[in-house]
Amino acid sequence: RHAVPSRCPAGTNWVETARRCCLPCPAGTFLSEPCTIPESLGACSPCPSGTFRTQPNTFSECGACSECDLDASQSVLKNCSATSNIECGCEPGHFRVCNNLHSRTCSDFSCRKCQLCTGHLIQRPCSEMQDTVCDSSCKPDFYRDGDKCRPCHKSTQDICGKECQQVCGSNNDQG
Amino acid sequence: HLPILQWEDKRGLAFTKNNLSYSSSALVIPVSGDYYVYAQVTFRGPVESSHRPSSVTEIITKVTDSYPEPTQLLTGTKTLSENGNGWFQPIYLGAVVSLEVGDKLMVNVSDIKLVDYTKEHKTFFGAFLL
Amino acid sequence: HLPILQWEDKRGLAFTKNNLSYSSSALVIPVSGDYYVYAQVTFRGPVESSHRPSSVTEIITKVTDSYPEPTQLLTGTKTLSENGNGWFQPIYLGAVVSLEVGDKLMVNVSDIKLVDYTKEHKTFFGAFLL
Amino acid sequence: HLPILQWEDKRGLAFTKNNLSYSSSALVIPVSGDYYVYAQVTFRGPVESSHRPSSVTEIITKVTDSYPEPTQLLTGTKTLSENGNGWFQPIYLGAVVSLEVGDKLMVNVSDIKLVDYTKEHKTFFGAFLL
Repeated sequence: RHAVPSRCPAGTNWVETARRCCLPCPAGTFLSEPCTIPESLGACSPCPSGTFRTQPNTFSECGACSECDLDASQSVLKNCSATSNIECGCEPGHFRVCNNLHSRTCSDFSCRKCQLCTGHLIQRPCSEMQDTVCDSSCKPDFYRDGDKCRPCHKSTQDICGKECQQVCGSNNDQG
Repeated sequence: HLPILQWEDKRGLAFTKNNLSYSSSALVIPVSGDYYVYAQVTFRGPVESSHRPSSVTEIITKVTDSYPEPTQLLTGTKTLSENGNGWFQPIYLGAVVSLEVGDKLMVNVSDIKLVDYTKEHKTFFGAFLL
Repeated sequence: HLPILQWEDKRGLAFTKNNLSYSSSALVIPVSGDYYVYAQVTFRGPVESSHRPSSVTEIITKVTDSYPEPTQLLTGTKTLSENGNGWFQPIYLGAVVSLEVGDKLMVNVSDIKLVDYTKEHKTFFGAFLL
Repeated sequence: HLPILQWEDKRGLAFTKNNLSYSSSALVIPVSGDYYVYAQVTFRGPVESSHRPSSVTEIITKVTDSYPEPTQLLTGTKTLSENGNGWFQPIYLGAVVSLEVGDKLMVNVSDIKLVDYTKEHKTFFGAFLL
């Protein structure tokens, strides 16, 4: 059994292929050739495009960048670089629905269309993380019809009930 | 025929070993024998433009130079009942198959627009010789 | 006990070849060791009748001559939520199990009428020695 | 980070022994090489409360002592559409990954309260060296 030595000296990592402890390569690179002298630096090569390493490491390759789900209204907030994975958000007019409610980062999410408060006042506009919150009251020149707000200009004499009269009545007289 | 998935074969977790090679969206079998072949496809939708399909299907197929028609090796097919907006659905397949040198393995899907290609750990494909 | 699936072991790949023999609906283990055992069953719902089961279950079981009770090795069980009539649902299972020569492996299902036997790439069963 | 599943490694087959050791909820890799890693988690919904999560997720992750961030190797994530109360849903994952001696493998889940621990043939985790 190839046991891993319990402790490489601080700041060095065990490299199985060379069976010795080597200094880690900086973030954004990977260990392309192990060190030849124990506790020294091997050959470090930059992460090829489309890959990254956020931390110093003795890995033999870099991790693959994720991609943003452009077909599902995601947008690129920050491109993948040699030292950091891509960051995705939602296109304007969309907000995030986290797929894992228990994960603090909400890195796994889908984008859903913000609701439009047609005729209603907006209590809180749509943001990256939350849907629009519509106010229950109607906008000026809109009258309440059940839970909906309807525009005055579309109201005609015969369908303009009490509520409509109160809001649009004065406008209709002037019209 | 159903659309064929393309695969990343170099970066990240992807790798081709013991000279199993990958070319024009197919794994190419280097030596005849029994292989355990597997693939997972994560489907997700609805994509704004497309309607919600009634089902999703993943098929691992084999193409042999000496035989014109592709052979369906493994099929995973599932009806969808998610009604609301965002849905996602993984399908995993794996089995032992006897393959000849030069055989090509591919993954076909019912609708390529519904495949979640964004993360290598959600959709993957591989094989190993027993 | 749940009904046991019968398997076609001659044609195609409905069943793995590598010196595992098959008799009276069971895979018979030829030599003791750790095996990766796997099976997929595709269940599908009858189109006409509205009767839709609330769930489907697949169990890979082991029977040992020296022990009267079958042992449940792997279980896949899923509730159904498809409301329409035609539905289909694959369940895949696979894991490493320690087996003795002569042990028999079988696949039990919750309702044999719901198993899609039509295509061997949709419902399959096999094992290989590590 | 998502909660990590603990595993019963003494009794039964919840976990395979083939010289893989298990400590503090992780499989420890004894020798470098390519492994087929697999896990199934059966999620099931509480009957009483109507709270039903919109989805369930299972992730097999790798932790390397010398690197501060875990690597997600395999992910199975599915939305739920069962409307009744009692629901259950298995997610199976398996693939070949290159691992180094000392690497640790773990299974993370979206909500540990929804994992069906009752039977080891419903929720299991293992790996074998190719």
